Amino acid sequence: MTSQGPILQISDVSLVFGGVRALSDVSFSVQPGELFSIIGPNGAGKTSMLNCISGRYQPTTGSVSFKGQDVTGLKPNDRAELGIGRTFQNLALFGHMSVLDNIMVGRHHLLKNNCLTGPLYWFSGAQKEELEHRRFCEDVIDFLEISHIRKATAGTLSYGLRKRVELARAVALRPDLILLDEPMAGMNLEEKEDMARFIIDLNEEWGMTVVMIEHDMGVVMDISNRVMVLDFGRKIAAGLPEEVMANKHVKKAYLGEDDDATDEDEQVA
Amino acid sequence: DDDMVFVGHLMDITGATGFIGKFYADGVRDALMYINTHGGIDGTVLDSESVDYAYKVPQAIANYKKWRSRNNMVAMQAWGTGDTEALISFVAQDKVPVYSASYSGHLTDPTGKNPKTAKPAPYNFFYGASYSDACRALVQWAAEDWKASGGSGKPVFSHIGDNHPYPNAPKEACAEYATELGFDVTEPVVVSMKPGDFKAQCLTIKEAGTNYGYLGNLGPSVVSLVKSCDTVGASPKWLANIWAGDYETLKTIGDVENYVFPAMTSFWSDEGVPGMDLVREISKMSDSSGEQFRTHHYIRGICSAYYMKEAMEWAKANGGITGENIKAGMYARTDWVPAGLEGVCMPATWTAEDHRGINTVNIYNGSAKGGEPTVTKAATVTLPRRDDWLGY
Amino acid sequence: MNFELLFQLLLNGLIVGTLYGVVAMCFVLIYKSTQIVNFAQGEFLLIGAWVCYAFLVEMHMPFWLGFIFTLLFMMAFGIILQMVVLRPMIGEPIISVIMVTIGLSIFFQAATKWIFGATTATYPQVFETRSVNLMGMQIETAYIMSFVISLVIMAAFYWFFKYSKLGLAMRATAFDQQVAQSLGISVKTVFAMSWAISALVSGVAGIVIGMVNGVSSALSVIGIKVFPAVILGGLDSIIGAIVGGVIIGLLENTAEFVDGQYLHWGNLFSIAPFYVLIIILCIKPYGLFGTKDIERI
Amino acid sequence: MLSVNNIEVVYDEVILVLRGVSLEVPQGKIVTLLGPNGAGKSTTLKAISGLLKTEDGKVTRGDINFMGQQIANGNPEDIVRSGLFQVMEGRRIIEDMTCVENLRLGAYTRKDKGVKDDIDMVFEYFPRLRERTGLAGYLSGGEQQMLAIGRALMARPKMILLDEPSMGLSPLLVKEVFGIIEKINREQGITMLIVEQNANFALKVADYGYIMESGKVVLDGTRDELLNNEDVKEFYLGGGSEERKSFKNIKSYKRRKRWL
Amino acid sequence: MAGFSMRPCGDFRTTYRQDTRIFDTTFVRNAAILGVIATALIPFVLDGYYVNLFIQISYFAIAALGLNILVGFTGQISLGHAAFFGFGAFASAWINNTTGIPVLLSIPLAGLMTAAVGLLFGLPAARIKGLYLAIATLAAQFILEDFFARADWFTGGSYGAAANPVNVFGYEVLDDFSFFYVCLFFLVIMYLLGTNLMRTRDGRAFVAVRDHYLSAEIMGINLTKYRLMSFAISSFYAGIGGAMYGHYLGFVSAEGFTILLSIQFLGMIIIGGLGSVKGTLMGTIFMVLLPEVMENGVGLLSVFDWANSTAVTDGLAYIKEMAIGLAIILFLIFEPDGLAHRWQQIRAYWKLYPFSY
Ligand SMILES: Nc1ncnc2c1ncn2[C@@H]1O[C@H](COP(=O)(O)OP(=O)(O)OP(=O)(O)O)[C@@H](O)[C@H]1O
Ligand SMILES: Nc1ncnc2c1ncn2[C@@H]1O[C@H](COP(=O)(O)OP(=O)(O)OP(=O)(O)O)[C@@H](O)[C@H]1O
Ligand SMILES: CC(C)C[C@H](N)C(=O)O
Ligand SMILES: [Mg+2]
Ligand SMILES: [Mg+2]
Repeated sequence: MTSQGPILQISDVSLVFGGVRALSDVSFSVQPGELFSIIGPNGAGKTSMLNCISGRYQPTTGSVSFKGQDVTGLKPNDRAELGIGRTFQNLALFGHMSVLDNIMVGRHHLLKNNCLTGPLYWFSGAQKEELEHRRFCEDVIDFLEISHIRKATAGTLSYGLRKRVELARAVALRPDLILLDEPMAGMNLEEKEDMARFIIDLNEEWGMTVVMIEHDMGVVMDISNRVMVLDFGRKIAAGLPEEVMANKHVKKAYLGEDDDATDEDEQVA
Repeated sequence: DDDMVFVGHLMDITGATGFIGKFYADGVRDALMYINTHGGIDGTVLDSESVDYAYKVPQAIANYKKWRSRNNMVAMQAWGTGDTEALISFVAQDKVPVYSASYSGHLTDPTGKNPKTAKPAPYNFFYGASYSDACRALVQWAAEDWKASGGSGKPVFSHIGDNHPYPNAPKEACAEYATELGFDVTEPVVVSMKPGDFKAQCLTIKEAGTNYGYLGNLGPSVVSLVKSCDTVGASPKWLANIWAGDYETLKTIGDVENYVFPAMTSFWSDEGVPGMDLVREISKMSDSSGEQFRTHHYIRGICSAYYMKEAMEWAKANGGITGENIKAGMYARTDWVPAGLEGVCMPATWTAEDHRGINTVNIYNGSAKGGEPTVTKAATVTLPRRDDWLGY
Repeated sequence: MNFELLFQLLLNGLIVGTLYGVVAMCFVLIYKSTQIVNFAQGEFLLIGAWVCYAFLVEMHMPFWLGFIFTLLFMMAFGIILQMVVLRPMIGEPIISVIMVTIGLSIFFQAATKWIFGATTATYPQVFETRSVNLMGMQIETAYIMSFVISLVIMAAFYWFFKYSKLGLAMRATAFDQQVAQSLGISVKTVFAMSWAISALVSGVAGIVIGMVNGVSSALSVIGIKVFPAVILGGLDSIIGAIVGGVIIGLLENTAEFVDGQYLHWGNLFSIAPFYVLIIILCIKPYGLFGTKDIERI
Repeated sequence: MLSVNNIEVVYDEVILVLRGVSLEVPQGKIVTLLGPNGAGKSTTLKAISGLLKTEDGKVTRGDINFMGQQIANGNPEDIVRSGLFQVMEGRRIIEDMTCVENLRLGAYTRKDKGVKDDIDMVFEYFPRLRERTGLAGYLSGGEQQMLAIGRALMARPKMILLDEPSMGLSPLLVKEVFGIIEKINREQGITMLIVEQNANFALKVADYGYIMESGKVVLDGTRDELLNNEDVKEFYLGGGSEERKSFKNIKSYKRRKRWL
Repeated sequence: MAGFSMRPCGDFRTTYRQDTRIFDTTFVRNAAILGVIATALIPFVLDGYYVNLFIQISYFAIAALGLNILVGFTGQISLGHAAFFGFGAFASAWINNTTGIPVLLSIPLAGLMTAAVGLLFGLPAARIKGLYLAIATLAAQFILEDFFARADWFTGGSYGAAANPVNVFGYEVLDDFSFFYVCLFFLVIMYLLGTNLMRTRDGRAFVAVRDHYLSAEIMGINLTKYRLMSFAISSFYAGIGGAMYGHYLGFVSAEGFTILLSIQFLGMIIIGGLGSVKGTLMGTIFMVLLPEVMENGVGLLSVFDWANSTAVTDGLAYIKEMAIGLAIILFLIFEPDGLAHRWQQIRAYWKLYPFSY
């Protein structure tokens, strides 16, 4: 890994679906250890951007490179192995598995046993390996404070808990870059605070680089190092949170506030 | 009533071959019942159970095992290819003679003399000419018919049937004999066992100029085929296999001529056959009016049961009714007809080396042009017991 | 190469293919509105064929009357079946419902054999002539009838799903029963309607097949036989069903030509559609007209 | 208009989720239901709208009364016809249909002719949707949320249950959506029960609020009562009346409020 | 929050090892071992009929487990399982007949051969999903059936192939009594292997692919690889089951492996419970015993005189068939999630007893 260069480099990425231009020539880079946020109105192309990074979509033009390596043509599973993990805006848990198993799936690429050694559980070392990784998953579970639901079936959980399990699953990958798509959606203030705390910890203690999409400006302002704003697939601003918030275009297209003061009042109410 | 022996009867009434299996099963059932109400096997009561296995092999085996372990079965009446084949080794091991309605040639080779026999079947018997022999008889008749009707050149013969054990049973044997008799044998025409629209195949048959088409399939499929062929104007003389040749089939097809098929018993409507009185009595077991029409399959079922009965009688007189003795009983006589069924069943002979019970086939010509079907006897063919035909 | 034979075979394929198309349409109808693949489809045909037979032969009705009565009967049958068996399954896993249709097929297979007998029966002469000459090829009159009917049905359904409110409701139900319910759609009504319509169309197809091949319980295999047609056209496309049916019909007949004239493998007629099916699916995973799943996260 | 009396809900015959929840929604008012994840808010809404059934859930005790009718364990479609419409959590639009088709479906229970005009009305509210002519499944998360709300408007019900309407919407739209909610309530007199995480907005439009936790209602009161409750302030609205706390400086161990 | 952990109070696990055990309490494990021992005693206490039923259950159950891995765990519906089952039967007979490799070894070898064939027919699964894939497997069913009827060198053509009895250390297992133990051995082994597979990495990957293949891919799971692998493993089980079937009957004929059997396999796993190893066994028992129970039920009527006339017995035969269909329908109406699910509920209920929730 090149320690100096950016961990993620997006160059001139465009994405077209039929008539819709979801992204137009977007470029940006994320430095190792950064907490980078993407904001923008609905349908601006934020999720599409994450999809390009994680490999779900192939950009129509442009390239994505990760840790200095061009990963544009790579399949999502290969990118996961390189160290890109993510959560989803519309929950994508394995609904019929227990929470624990969901998280264990995150360990997939780190496990060695396979369909030949797995069945010979006791004799092939599969058991030992499973238990080792289980230990790590338990750490993640403790960290995200979901130990009370560890055996629950993921599909029966409430929305907020599922979001948390998704985060746990992505963390279990032990990625270098973690992509979070609206992690705070459907949470109340208290839970947002928890979530913010987890993200900061992941970033600072666990050393993961974070790219986050979020609509809660309070959170974005407080915890991110840098913010990029997309609108209609175009990058309209980027920089420190305060700078971006002050940007006229951003205010108009996204925040929809003409006078800050009244809104702040309402927020506190 | 301690003096009882158990005979199992596997029948298919509701399964894939139920439409024809029912006729045969009724014959066997009525015969067994009649035997019991008329003194059993020299006083020994036949305890029998008729089970509909719906043409499913696992069910057949389960029943077989049940009868073996619970009822101490000494002999069995069975039906289809699948179950008969599956049971070959079990019955040989348990020494239970099986009388089935599966007339596959290879079941006639009890010792595996013919190199083509994959597996000797020492405990399998059936009453009737094997499928191969029946087909041979048909082509032998066809060869003469071709001459008689003034045909010139080589007659064209086609095997028409599905690529399944049943239609395939006589495929090669029959084609070989046809070639031997100077037929021009076409590639077999494959037609599904399930009914459908067969005009495509009929066009092929028409194109090939087939004069004699052997129908290897059964009921519904044959009906569809003959009707389809009629539509496109392909009308060879049909040589039907035994299960596809009867009044019922003719009636359903309607509008057909030259529908030739073999039979190994007399017909229900035949006059002056001494054994028919007994058949009519047996028929009353399930139809007290005695009016119901019975197919020749029904009558063949009776023959099958009666050969077993007489072999049991022999066994009883010679050391007790056991599977082994019944088998020996089958070999005890030559050219025999069960008492009371003279003229109905044909004289048959089984030996320890050769289970080809009969080698004579009656050939009938059916027609249903314009209304009621008519069937006329065309010939009686007696085939030589060639060694290379044993088990094949 | 024997062009005349090939031509006749292709013509035959086209005509028989539309019949496959009609049967395929019955599948599509059920699938489009309930996501269920009806394994009892063959038995539906069978029931239609037998009931019409009973009206014509046992009750000596004139054909058109018997035909209409059969359709009414089939509609009632579909609704009652839905009420008794399929309604309790609403909201249950689709695969369980599919298994239920397998249970139904076992049940009706035995029931029809019991009621109508196991042997084959033939319809009385319905049309003036049994077949008409079409470009040198004899075609059963019944096929011509099915050809016309299928076109009408197809047009009607196309409109129905695209524009009618009930059609929309059916599609919504197929997508997600829970959501449909939350919109006030009565899943029961949708189910009842779609089973009734499918049974009705099956009745038409059953009568045609019965007229051509005779009625016997083995006739129900056509239910499985048209699967390739359904898939080829795309599971949820009405037009696809017809196109798929015609393609299968043509394929079968071409296979018969190649096989009968050149290859002599036997059985290519019934097996070729399956090879082609796999190949086409590998190129177009949703058949020719099927809608793609939305793969978005 | 709607009253829920002491209901108990069990999933899958064994999992007890609601343990005696009661609430009251008066005609023409907006009531909000707040609570942490997994408290049973969505379950309460599903119990009211009858959708519980489709998830193997059942109201095992208590009753639910909507405009004088018992609707506990009733059929969802009958409940909708009686004028009670739920916007489900997680958008749940029909992905393989277009926006317009989705909207038309929203009006499924309506018999009048105004459907066309109402579609235009929805497009007025959410102009973005007008341009999206493809299948709804390809819409962005927020666009789908707009569509889901629009679909509810199409039904012109007497009462709407909204499950987290602001989820995934941009700040601008959140404001608009709540504006729309208030407007509809005011103009059309539609009663609302809103489950919401964004307590600030929810309490701004609501007349009355309930707070749920672990399957029970732990606190309820009028808007002003709740806005002035210290605990609510701290845990739902973001700090007392002082400066808003920064998310950055949250201590790893912090006091948690549990009413139970 | 509702009780998520449905373990008896006081049963706390102290190590992860304890937590990953197949049987969640010692009691259950001992009960299972006892169950196997009790089963082993069947031939001594019950007659040949039951022994045969057990043998049927065991080879079907092994094959059905394979199907459940494919359908229940990986979410790819297959309508061609009977063909793979049949392929295993032919393959084992062929290996043993042509090379003389002992049957006990040719059975797993046949499993491997079938796995290879399964892999081949699984190839479309890389692109095709859902019901489209189901129909592609239906094509596999018909293509293989056709192959069986055609490949004389391998299957003996439509006539079929002879299969030798199992031979254990020079002792020919001819009777059911001994074959029973061969079956029990294979059954226990295959189920243990299956259970282990499902609780380790690749098993989880299967379920992940089933539940949400898009996110599974992003979690690092290679979809194509796992879709194919699932076909291979499923066919492996089918092959083993089929091989046992072949050697039990001593004769293999193409007739037995039709779409009807494929559907029956599906019935076993749906009734048992998709995605449940235990359920597979329960479902197989259900499907094998159903016709027998119906048969015996009909048999009971024969004590009445009226039930012995041909007309009535024929009617009963149809009623029996109808009852089989009806039993499946009723079962699914009342237990749409399968036996395994009900079993879970019963256990949950008793653990929480006397508090009903
Ligand atoms: N697979 C696809 N096919 C067609 N259009 C698509 C596809 N994926 C995304 N789009 C379109 O691209 C645009 C951007 O979508 P995207 O999901 O990236 O938005 P977003 O910024 O995440 O919005 P939100 O905040 O609402 O989630 C949308 O208009 C959407 O309709
Ligand atoms: N179908 C189900 N089967 C079993 N348990 C369920 C089911 N649905 C929900 N639950 C459980 O019921 C509890 C309440 O869930 P509910 O969805 O009502 O919470 P919520 O208050 O809406 O939470 P959130 O704010 O996260 O959406 C949760 O513990 C959840 O796990
Ligand atoms: C009609 C047949 C298919 C049954 C016949 N007894 C057989 O050989 O199998
Ligand atoms: Mg998004
Ligand atoms: Mg919720």
